[in-house]
Amino acid sequence: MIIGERYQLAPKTLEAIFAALARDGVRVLAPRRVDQHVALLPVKSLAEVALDAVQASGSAKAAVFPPVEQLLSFTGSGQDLRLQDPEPTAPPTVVFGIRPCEARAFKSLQLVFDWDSPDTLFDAHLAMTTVVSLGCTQADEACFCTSVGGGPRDTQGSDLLLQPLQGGGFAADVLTAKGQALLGLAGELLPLGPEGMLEPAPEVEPAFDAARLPEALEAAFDSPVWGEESLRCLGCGTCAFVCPTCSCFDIQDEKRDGGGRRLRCWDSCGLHQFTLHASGHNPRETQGQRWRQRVSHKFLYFPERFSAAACVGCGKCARACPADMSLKEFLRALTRGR
Amino acid sequence: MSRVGVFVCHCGENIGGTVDCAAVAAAAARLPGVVEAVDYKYMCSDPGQNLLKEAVKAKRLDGVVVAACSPRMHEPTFRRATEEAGLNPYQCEMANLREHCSWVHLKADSTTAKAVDLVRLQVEKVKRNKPLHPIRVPVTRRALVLGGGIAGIQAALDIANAGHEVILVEKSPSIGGHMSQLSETFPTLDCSQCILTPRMVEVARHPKVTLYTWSELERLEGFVGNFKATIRKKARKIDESICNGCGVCQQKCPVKKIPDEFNEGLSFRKAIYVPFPQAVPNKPVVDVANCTYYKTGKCKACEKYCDQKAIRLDQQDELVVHEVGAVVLATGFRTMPLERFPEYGYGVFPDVIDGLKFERLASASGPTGGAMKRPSDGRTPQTVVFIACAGSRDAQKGVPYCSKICCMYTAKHAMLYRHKVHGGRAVVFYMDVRAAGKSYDEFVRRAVEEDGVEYVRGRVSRVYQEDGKLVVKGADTLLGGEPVEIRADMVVLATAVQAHADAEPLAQKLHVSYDPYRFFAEAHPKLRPVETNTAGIFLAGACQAPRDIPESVAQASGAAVKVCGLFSQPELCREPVIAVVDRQPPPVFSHCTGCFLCQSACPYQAIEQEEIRSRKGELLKTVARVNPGLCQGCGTCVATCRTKAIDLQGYTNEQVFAEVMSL
Amino acid sequence: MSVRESDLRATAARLLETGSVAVVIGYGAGTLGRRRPVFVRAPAQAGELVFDDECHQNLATYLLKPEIRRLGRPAVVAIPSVLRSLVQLATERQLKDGDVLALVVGDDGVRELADLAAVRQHLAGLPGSLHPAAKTEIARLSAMTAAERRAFWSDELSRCIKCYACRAACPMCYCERCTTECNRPQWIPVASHGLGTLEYHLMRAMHLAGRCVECATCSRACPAGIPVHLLAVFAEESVRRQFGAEAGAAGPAYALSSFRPEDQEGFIR
Amino acid sequence: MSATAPAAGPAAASRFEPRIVAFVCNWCTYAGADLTGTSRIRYQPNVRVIRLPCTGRIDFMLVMTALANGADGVIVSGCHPNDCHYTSGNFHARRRWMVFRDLLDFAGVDVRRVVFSWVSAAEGAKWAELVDKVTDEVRALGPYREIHDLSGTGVG
Repeated sequence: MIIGERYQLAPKTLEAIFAALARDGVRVLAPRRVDQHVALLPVKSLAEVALDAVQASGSAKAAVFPPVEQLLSFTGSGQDLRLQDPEPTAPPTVVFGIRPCEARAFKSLQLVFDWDSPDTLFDAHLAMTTVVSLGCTQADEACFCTSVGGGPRDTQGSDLLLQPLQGGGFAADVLTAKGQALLGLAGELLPLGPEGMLEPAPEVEPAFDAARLPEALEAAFDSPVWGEESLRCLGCGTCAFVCPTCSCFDIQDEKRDGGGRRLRCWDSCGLHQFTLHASGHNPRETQGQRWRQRVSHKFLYFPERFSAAACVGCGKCARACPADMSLKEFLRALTRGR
Repeated sequence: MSRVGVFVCHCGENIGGTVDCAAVAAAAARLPGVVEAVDYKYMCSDPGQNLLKEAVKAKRLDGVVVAACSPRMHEPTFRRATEEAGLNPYQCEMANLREHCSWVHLKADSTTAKAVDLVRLQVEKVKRNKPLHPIRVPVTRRALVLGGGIAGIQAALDIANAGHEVILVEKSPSIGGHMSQLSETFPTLDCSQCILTPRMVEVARHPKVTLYTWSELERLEGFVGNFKATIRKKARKIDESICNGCGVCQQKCPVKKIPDEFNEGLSFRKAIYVPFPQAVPNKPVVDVANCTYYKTGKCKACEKYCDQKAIRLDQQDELVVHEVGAVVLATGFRTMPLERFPEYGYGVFPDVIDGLKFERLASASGPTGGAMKRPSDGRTPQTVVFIACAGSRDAQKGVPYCSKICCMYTAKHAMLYRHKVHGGRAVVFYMDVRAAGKSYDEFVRRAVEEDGVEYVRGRVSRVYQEDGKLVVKGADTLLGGEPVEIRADMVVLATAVQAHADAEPLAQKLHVSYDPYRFFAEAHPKLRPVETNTAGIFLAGACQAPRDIPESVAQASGAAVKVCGLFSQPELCREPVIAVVDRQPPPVFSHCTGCFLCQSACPYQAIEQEEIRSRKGELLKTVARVNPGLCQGCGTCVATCRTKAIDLQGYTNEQVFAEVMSL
Repeated sequence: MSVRESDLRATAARLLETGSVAVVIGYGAGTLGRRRPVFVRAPAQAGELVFDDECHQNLATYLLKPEIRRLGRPAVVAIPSVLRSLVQLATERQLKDGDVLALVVGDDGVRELADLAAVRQHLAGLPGSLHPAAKTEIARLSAMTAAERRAFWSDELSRCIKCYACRAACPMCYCERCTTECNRPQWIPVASHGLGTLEYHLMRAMHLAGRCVECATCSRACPAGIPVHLLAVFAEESVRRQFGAEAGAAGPAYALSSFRPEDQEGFIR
Repeated sequence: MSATAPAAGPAAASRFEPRIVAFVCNWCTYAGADLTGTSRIRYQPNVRVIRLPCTGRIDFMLVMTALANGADGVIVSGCHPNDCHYTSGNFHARRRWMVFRDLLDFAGVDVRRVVFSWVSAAEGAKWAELVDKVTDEVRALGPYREIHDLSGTGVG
């Protein structure tokens, strides 16, 4: 199969691919239903995958940037202390059925982890991960991919893009060698002929003009709107934890008699402790300041450094927020100059 | 990095015989933070202690672990040694290699391994020890004695004679208590008044004693050594400083028919009165409830005839405040009201009386001048029945406990009666005779053998009236429950001893615990009988349990000694193992959220509120504070605190956590 | 717009008009068909208030937030769990009696509860337990073997990322410094690994025992859909079962800093 | 846990030796354990005693910490009801354990490994029996891997 080509993928064939992956002991993360809730979890077969969900909660970034990751370990104590680097052996992983918006986030993460010295652990994970995104046939109120340069059929960050065909099966766009290899597990496939009609993609109305954001944010720095809009914010870390692009972490040392280890753990700028100083002073004392930091980081500071927004418009933050904070709604209002 | 020294004691063969002490020391030497680890035959010996002291100096140790016997044995020894070496004594901990290891395990690697663990545990702890300093709280050398009965008087005198000021508070118009009502006292039959009155006068005249009669404790704040007592002086309606106790007011008072409390209602008193002739102070008090003036606004006879012009009918209650360092509770007892015993006919038949009434009848200063005349018609009773345990040892209708004094005073009553009415018949119904005490049993024997008192072992089922006689129906259990019926002229009930009705509110006012019968509870039933669980508050007399006079007096002196002991140092010095609530720099101030859920967990009411205010004085935060004077260091509050804002010095979260993690 | 809603809006407008409160904390329309907290500070704004069966979040949580306190005296739209929160928060001295005006929306209109006495009286008329669904689920789990329960929880908690939304949404988790943030010692590992999550959730449930108002707002807030409320509700139930109904949240005394000498257990040797 | 694992003689070298951590109060159980020593009553060496002033001081998190840190069993022991040196610390502790034990069980933690007891200063023999019994029971249950390994799960 050739990179850049579109192939026909019957459900049976896809199941065969899952079987092959299971056989090779490849970790497959996909949207899976738990009670009424769809989360990104390990799956063994296609049947387990919730293909109908708009978005799974939880972030695919966990595949390359685990919530808890060991950076080093040590044994002994006092004079005879020995450090050990972990071997960067990441498990072969397929992230299956995430939406194109979320797939784009892997690029944004790479920008952070590799901008100065490459993060060997992150890179090892990324190298071992194949991203199979699933083109959208539906969108909800929280979606705003089109406002941040994405779309229901965007290919950026994906190795393979699947799109549902009318009358079943998928169209599979091979985007990278990794995608090629994955599809190869199914043996030879037929290119998709003209008869293969894609399910229509949803209309995702642009909610705001991203180009206007940096300027609008600069202007709004001292505006009361931050405090106003974050009154209902509970100050939990959910938005950052479910965000596919958020990459803040906290370093924790866990010591035990006879040794210990150093861990990298997800962190969130929404939490009061995020900037709390040992003295008790907190430069971001109020939730408004934290909300401002979150938004400005994504649409002002990050673009300044990497000339790309740290947001893919997936809307996971809004869906997960216990107080219904909506980035989309806020940015729409902001750019409409309020 | 800490500089800990570990000293492993062989305790001769006691530890060395089972544990490889050298190996333990060697293992300890490898522990991070340990700069010195040695083993020695006897660490507690002088050379052993010197070894420790030298090492502290030479190796500049900041922590010491002595691996030897139980800390309950030698912790003071080694902490002293540590202190003498110039280190804070609380930088020394002990690993218990003897009681907890060598004495309970066989000689084996596993035993030595355990010893190493125990040492590591203490090393991890001591690394986190902080220098602690004994808690010093000032002591106000002034005592408050509540209750002016014989116990209170005795305690007050003992304390005052030791040179300390005493505030003596009595709620009735005169001190003296129940003892002043008694005729003669067992087992010597000497006159109660004769032995009590001098004491009453002595205490009232004592330069160190401030006496407040007709007064009650309003509230008590503070803690051991530092109480603040507010006393309500009820309005006597006279100016005590002017009144000379001439008694004219009493003569002139028109209100005559008020039952006399002192004589147990056997006589009457006026609306302005002195409770009894030997009262101290000998100053009258106006009975506002019965005084014509307060009912009608007219009369003022007393005021008119008082040539001292001492009457103050508009006088109001007054609150006085005293700082005191200790409190003695001597509030005494009451006898059980007998309404619940209709079968005895008390209150129905005037000639069924209780023990105290009999005391007044027998008393030379009583309404009959000591002549044995029964209440109903003043005739001399020819047959008198005494019923013991009226309410005592009766779980159903009375109290389950023994009132202790009844057996003795019943014997005394029967005797006194026989002395006064030679031909008379005295019958005592009893369950057992409990006459444990110096020359007590002899006394009862005398009643039976010399004074011919008849003792019938059995309970009385019922007392009723029949042609002018009181028929007492009972059974003689010694004769196989054979029914006994005695036609008496008077019946005397030995009513149960009870705590005062207001004992409970008082206990709560003072934060002292009390038993199910509302007697105040001692700190330990055997070893701390005159202390309460509230530091600085002591017990004397029948407010703790039924007591007779010698016991009350002994206990009062005991309480007095405790008070004097407390007053013997300029300040109280206590172990610094107490809880503290953290304080942080602004803007945090304290991690305490001020929920005060810890407050009810504290057995000592040691947790107070502290308001943290800005320089401008505006309230920033209300947080908990542990009163170092009250805290005893149990740490219950620490485990209750969700934010870990409270910690226990000597057993801090960091220390204990480190101990667990070391294993 | 339902009658209840119009009454609520009218009441809110009046209260703000007369200045008897500075803000009305209530529910408004949110995204994805959800309700969101709104903070109405002007009579004209009262139209934002909605009230229906979708209003689940325990709004009492907001009463202690400094940002909200600065707004002035609040009225709060009070579902039963909010009322219980008010009582418990007052017991824990986080609110003073009369600080908050509770608005109970019913078909008979809006009842204004100005003080704790009124709140208690109203609560007395309500069923004691607020979360029957949780009870049945607890019963189901209790019927399992310990091993099965362990499996259940390790599966559920494996999704916990320690975002602390459960804590943030909980009206009783108001501590400025949670045990999880204590690092001297580090009682609970910060990491969201198996130990860090189990210890965190056990600690939280234990700290809610005798304080939990059973609103289940914690599990509704969970982005991973973990039924964390079951632990807290279980602990609360355990307190009531063993120490009597009055020992529970909104009762007279905190069950874990009081005792009865005759407390009965069957496991101490 | 410490590097040196106990082993009761070469014969039982292979036998699993549980780690038992005991949290005891200073006035009753610690003194009771001292009495066991002075009475020379033998018991198994698997227990490590942590001394606290009162059972009221024992934070429930300490029990979790002990298990997580490698203990296979935990003993919590203090004064009998009404004997508490601080009058009511053990009563408060008892309530805490009544709820905590319940909760542990509900969360699927093996409560057979967490033993509560009252051992007075006079019950030296009882302490020995208790330690032996708990040691045998926990030995039968085996190492508490489920909890010991928890900090490994979920680490990428």
